[in-house]
Amino acid sequence: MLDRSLVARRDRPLGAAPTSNDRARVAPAPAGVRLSLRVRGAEGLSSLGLGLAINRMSAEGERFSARLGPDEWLLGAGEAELETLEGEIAAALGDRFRSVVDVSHRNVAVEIAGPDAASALNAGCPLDLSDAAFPAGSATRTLLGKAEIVLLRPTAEPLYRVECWRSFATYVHGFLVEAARTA
Amino acid sequence: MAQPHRLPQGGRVDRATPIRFSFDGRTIEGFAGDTVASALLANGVHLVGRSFKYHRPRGILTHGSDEPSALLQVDRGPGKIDPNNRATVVEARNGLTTSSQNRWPSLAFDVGAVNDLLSSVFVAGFYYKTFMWPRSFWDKVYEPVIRAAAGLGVAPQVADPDAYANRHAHCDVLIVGAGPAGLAAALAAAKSGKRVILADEQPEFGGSLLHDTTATIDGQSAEAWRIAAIEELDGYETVTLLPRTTAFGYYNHNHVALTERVTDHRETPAKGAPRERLWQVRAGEVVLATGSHERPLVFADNDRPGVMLAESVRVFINRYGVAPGRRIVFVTSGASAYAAAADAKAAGLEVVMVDLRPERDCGPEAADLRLKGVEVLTGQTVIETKGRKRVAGLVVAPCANGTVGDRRVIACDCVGMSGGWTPAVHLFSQSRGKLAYDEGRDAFLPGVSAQAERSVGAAAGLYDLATCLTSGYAAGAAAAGVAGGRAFAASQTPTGFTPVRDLPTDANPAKVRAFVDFQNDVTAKDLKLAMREGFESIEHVKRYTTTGMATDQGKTSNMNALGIVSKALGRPLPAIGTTTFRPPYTPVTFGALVGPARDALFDPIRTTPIHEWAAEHGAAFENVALWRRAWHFARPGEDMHAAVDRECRAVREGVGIFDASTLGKIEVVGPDAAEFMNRMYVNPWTKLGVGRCRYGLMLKEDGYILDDGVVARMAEDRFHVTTTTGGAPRVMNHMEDYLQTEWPDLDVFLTSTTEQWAVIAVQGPRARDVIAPLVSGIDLSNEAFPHMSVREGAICGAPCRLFRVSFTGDLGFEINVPADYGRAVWEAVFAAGEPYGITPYGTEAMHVLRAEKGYIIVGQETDGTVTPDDVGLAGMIAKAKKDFVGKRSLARPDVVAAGRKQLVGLATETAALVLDEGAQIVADPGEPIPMTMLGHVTSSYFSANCGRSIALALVADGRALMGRTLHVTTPAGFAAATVCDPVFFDSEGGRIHA
Amino acid sequence: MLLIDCPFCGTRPETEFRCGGEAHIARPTDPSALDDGAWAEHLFVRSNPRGLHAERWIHAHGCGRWFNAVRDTYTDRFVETYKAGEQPSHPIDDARA
Amino acid sequence: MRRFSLASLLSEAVGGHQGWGRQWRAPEPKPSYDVVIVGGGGHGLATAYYLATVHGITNVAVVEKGWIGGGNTGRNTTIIRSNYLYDESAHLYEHALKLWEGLSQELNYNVMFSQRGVLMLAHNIHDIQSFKRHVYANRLNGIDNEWLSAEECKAFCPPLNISREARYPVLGGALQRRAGTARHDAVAWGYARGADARGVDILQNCEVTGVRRDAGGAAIGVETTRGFIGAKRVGVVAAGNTSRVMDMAGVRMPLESYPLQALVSEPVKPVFPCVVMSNAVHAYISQSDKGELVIGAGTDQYTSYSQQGGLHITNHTLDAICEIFPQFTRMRMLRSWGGIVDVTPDRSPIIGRTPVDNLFVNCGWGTGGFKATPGSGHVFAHTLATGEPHPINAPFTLDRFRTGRLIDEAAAAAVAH
Repeated sequence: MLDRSLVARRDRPLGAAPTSNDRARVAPAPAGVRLSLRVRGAEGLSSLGLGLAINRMSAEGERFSARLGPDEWLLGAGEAELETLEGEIAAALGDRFRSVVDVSHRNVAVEIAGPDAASALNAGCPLDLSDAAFPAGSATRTLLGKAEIVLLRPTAEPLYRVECWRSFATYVHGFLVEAARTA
Repeated sequence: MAQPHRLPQGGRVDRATPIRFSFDGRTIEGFAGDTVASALLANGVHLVGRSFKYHRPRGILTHGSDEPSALLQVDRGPGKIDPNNRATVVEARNGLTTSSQNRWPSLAFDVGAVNDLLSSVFVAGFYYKTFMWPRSFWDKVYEPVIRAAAGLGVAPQVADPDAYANRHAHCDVLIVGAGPAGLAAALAAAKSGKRVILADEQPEFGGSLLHDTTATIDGQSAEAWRIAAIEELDGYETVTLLPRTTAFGYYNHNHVALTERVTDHRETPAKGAPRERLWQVRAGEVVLATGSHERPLVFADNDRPGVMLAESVRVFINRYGVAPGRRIVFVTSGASAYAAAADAKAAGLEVVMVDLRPERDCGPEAADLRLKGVEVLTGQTVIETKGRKRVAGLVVAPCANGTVGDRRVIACDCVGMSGGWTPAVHLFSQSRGKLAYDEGRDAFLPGVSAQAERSVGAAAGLYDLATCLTSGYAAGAAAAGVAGGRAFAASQTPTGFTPVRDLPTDANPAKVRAFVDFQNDVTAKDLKLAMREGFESIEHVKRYTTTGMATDQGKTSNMNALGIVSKALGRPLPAIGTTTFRPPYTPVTFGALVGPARDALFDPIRTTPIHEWAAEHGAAFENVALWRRAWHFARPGEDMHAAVDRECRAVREGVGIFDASTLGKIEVVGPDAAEFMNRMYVNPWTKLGVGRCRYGLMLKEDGYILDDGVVARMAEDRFHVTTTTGGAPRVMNHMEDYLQTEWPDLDVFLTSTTEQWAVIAVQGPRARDVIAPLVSGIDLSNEAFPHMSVREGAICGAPCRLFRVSFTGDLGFEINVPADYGRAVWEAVFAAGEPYGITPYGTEAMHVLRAEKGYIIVGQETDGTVTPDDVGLAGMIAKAKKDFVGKRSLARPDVVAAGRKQLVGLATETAALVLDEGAQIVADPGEPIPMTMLGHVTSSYFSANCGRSIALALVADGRALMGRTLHVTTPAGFAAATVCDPVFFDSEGGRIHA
Repeated sequence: MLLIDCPFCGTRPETEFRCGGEAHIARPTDPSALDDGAWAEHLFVRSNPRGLHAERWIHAHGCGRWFNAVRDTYTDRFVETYKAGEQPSHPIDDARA
Repeated sequence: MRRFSLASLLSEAVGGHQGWGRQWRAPEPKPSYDVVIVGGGGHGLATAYYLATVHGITNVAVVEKGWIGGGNTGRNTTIIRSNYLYDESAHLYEHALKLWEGLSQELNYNVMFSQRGVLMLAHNIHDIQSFKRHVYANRLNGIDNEWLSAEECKAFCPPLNISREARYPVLGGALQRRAGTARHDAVAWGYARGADARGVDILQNCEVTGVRRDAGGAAIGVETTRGFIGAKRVGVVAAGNTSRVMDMAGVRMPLESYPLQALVSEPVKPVFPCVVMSNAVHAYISQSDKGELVIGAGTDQYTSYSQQGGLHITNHTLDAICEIFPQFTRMRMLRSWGGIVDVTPDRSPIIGRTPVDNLFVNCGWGTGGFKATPGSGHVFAHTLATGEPHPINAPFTLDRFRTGRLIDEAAAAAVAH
């Protein structure tokens, strides 16, 4: 039996070095837990953000819930919270039919923050990111250049979290760095 | 003397900041704020280029983006050289190197000008009538000569070092054009607090106000009003001001594309700043304040350098402080040129005014100008210009009712001509709005809008300053959804003109060359020839003569061409049609359209968690869809074939390790999951036990194979589906489509887990020995964990789904671990395997190993026209199932008919010969062409394990041809090969169960 | 680039969507009961009108839901969008006539 | 018909070209014709020309709603090649290519057919397999096509970037040297002039509004904006609008109409010696005899009759072009436009009979109809003249969608692993 420490650290695709630019800072976000929750008719429930409107999110610390579609939520939590979160889902949904799939390793997040963050995102994201159209608490799947992303804006700060599939992370990160440079 | 034609005062140029650039090797001095054109004129340079066909000397016709003639090659530094820059648009600055185009050996002495002497032969469409004989001369002589003569400037030769940016933007009101109407619209819209974008192609906002120096608005000078307006707009946080930004495309649903020139005008651009930025604006409402273009007059030799548009003469004087000539003749059929003449006179230049209109049709402007001491001739026509490479005189004659009187030569060094105005309705037309011909204004005006759009000011045919302001303001307010208009008091604008076509002349009409399209050398005579030959639709005329198809896209020529055709055919102008305007309004660099999508950002390169390890261990990679996969691991001194042979042998003899992470994976979850799988795949799934796997085959509804892959049942209501690497998105989409739209009643959800799992295939007789020490919670024995089963447990402490599957035909496992653990587990397995000589292998060895077993690869053995039976997989089809996607199509007559191509093996007569994949197969190599082809080779390799080459092929009725010798194409002719079973290795299949 | 009103997410740019062709062509419940002509008709024949067209779209890079739309194929203007399984508020053929 | 030649051109030059007459007449419609062809594009005009010249049927009208050659004939990127995989397609396009090779002389109209070679780039191993399959199949069909290494591709097309560092490196290419381009408008005009000279009436600004059928259901003519025109046989060759016209006859078609975009750059001195196509990165490019780089973009994803597509299609095309030719980013797009292409389920054309007697159709050429123009007209003329398909178009039936005998070139090139 090999030492468990071999896998104690998660090997994330992007290096840790942040890319600094005063007006749009791009940095990989730390790893965490991500669950894709699919369930129908759960909007009446209040826990886990199930009551959120489509394309809205709630966030507290590392925990967040983003409703990406009528029956789809992306749930996030700190790295050690997988079982806790699964437990909460079970408690909230009982034996209601649902699909819970661990996508913690599928998703990679990059953050972009600063006064030009939205402009930089708009180099590749076709959405209206103004405060009126994409206020604090917005979350949606969309595009960044040629990659699909989930774009999250947890707070009113000009800070966005861009989640993509792991193999697109290099592209997404590179795109944001270039966009921040030329924004 | 430097800048001998710079006026002593006036203009918006910064006389405190001199600049220099070069033109054809000569140093040109100018001031900041000059365009290349204005600086050239300040230095008395009028001859700046040669025309496309006849190589006629050409000068500067206009002052803006409608310029057809003054096109230059511009060198902005290493790698930054490009052709066809309009001198009237390029902002002059230090460090530019400009040169004229389409001339050899020099601009002044151009050999190509011989074409001008042959112009009586080189008429419109002449090339359709000749160059056909002898036939062989076309390829060898005529065409090369024609092509060598074509083109203007020289294409860039090296990769462009500049960067280009892209920006998606949204606003409530987009205003295109910041002339008086646009500024007024912006002021009104901005007040609403809504988001406004105001864009103008010029470096400064103001449009005509920049040179209409005598105008007043609301009691102040136009300049003071302009400055105040811009200041006010700048004060709004909700307003974005975009100078140097051309709206070039108006697409569906108010998607408007603009290109912003960010750094070309700067000597030392900010670090990282892009050369240009493409703005893709989605606007709630659009206000088009795009202005209008002045029309040239059509008379003989109207293309002589020094002949310009009247308003452009005014712009050069007022905006740039440049005298385009010392003795200027204005020729006009309307009022606006009088303002130009008055300003020229005021600047101290000699001026003569020639009005084509009879005295009675001239407004008060004629008398006003006479009062200023200018000679005004009315009721004239223009016969021709005098001079060679610069106009030296204008020949005019009185003309009434078509009768031309005595000629008079007016000596001059510049002509300012005006044939009236054409609203710039390009964007309106692109928006698919309907144009309506307005006889009074002799123009097509915006009619019915197709999108949320309004045209204002000169773009709507409104030329009077106060009207421009009022219409602009009203449109801005309406676009912003707020009530309110306001009136503007402004100085009067001389407006109105009499439409003229080609001017009456006393010369032999067959000899007169009066240019309509300056760049493409299309004359009025050419248009008439086209009509004589039956080209009557304006689109036909355009295509036959090439009028309007030059880099200016006919901005100065379209209305003249239409008018001449209309007059000649005696049909009303709208009956001739107007050309549909297409993007772009002015030419747009490819770079701006590409934006950041270059090099690493052209297309994402998808890599697996094990990619870096493979790179560190000498892997060569191949592209598969967006993925980069390890192809083989050649060691130093090995070529690819040696490496693949070694990798293949290692798997059969010991153990190999392979990165299969790119396989698509879908988690199918729900109480109806098995039923859903039954409908999507040809196979049955209901009875597949939990913990068991099955090879699944999926068809499109047309019955052809879409994809395949191993599917594991993780729980009663949960399947772990795998797909091909390239097929993953396609399969997911296919399944979602049926699930959501055909069977929404099924309780099933799909989640892509392709990237959640790293997949490490450990294959070979020693596979179990290698992984056994690392795995916990799973009994790996053959009995407890047989071939085609799956278990959940842990490896190296990481959770894993361990598959006992094989794509090699040997004992094998596929370890699925969460991706972040992929590399660590891979390294652990690799370390554990070292005692067994574990060998990393790539996709090429994987292909060989599976071909030895006759396993198909979708996309290689199949191509979108192949059924399960064609590849010998009809046995997969669940006979009991009434329906699944594609089933019905398998029963179509030509799908069940004999003669379909079937998968077989091919053994070459020469064992070492590896056939080409894609090689064709015939029965009789002696058959004359066209030959009967029986099929083609789908896969072909040298198999070290078989000690010979092996091939798979699709052959018509192939299964009936076992043992037959067929003939296969090779680069050297046909090679004989025997049809055989597609399984070349371990045909009993025992190894897989070891 | 079209602007499409996803019934779940609101208006979004076309690049987030994939078009699935003509709408309201239900897969037969028993394809084997169809003769070859009828099956080919189901698979391949499309109304392809110049004018109003009911078509399927999926908000692929959004909520991932298939829905339907009525669009004028001459002006490219959308008349309406509605959820899968629903019918347009005005029958297409009437509106087309 | 006044013969075109250098001599006639020179003699006209003396007189200021006053002596040229109409290249085709503008007649009034007759009450009826032996054959009415709906659609005055290249294919329709070629059909009329071959009806007259090959079959001696001259009582023919070509009915065009706008101006001839104004549809896809005048909107395509003019690529001509015949290196198709399947025998059916290969024979059809090779038939056309052979006609192209003598077309200027045959029509006495210089269509500027330029056999500058079409080079199709292979960017991955699948492309290599697929292209070699084409090369071998073409050769056995008597069609020239050859495999080139990356270096040979570069030698044939010097602007090509063959760096191994490229996102999709060029691994080689398939070259058909006899392939090339032609002047699209001239093709329509040349056929019109030739057909007209033999008595065919070309009726422009004449839109078909209905197809009249007799009690037995057979087509007997077309209603048009210039009145009813009787016909013994009606041939519909109305690319982009086939579904609409066939709908008038009550025939529903396996077609969808998509916008297809193309663009040209500003003209530059010769820089691009051939045609280059890249399926993997979705780009094709050549240089016109005027010096413009002619670039084909893709279709939009939705059906439309607007002749207008989205900017993102253009952008993606230029991404691809500049990936293969990075020196072109400073070139400028001069003009872009859209056409409407009819696409069949197998992307191959339908040429032949319809369920309505005396009504024939030639449609579904998708993005590749221009290259087939002479061949298409030739075999369709045969079909209209005899009522039966020419052996070359016999496989291209409407019925193949029922029987499953599809001719799917695109599927044969499908990429998957």
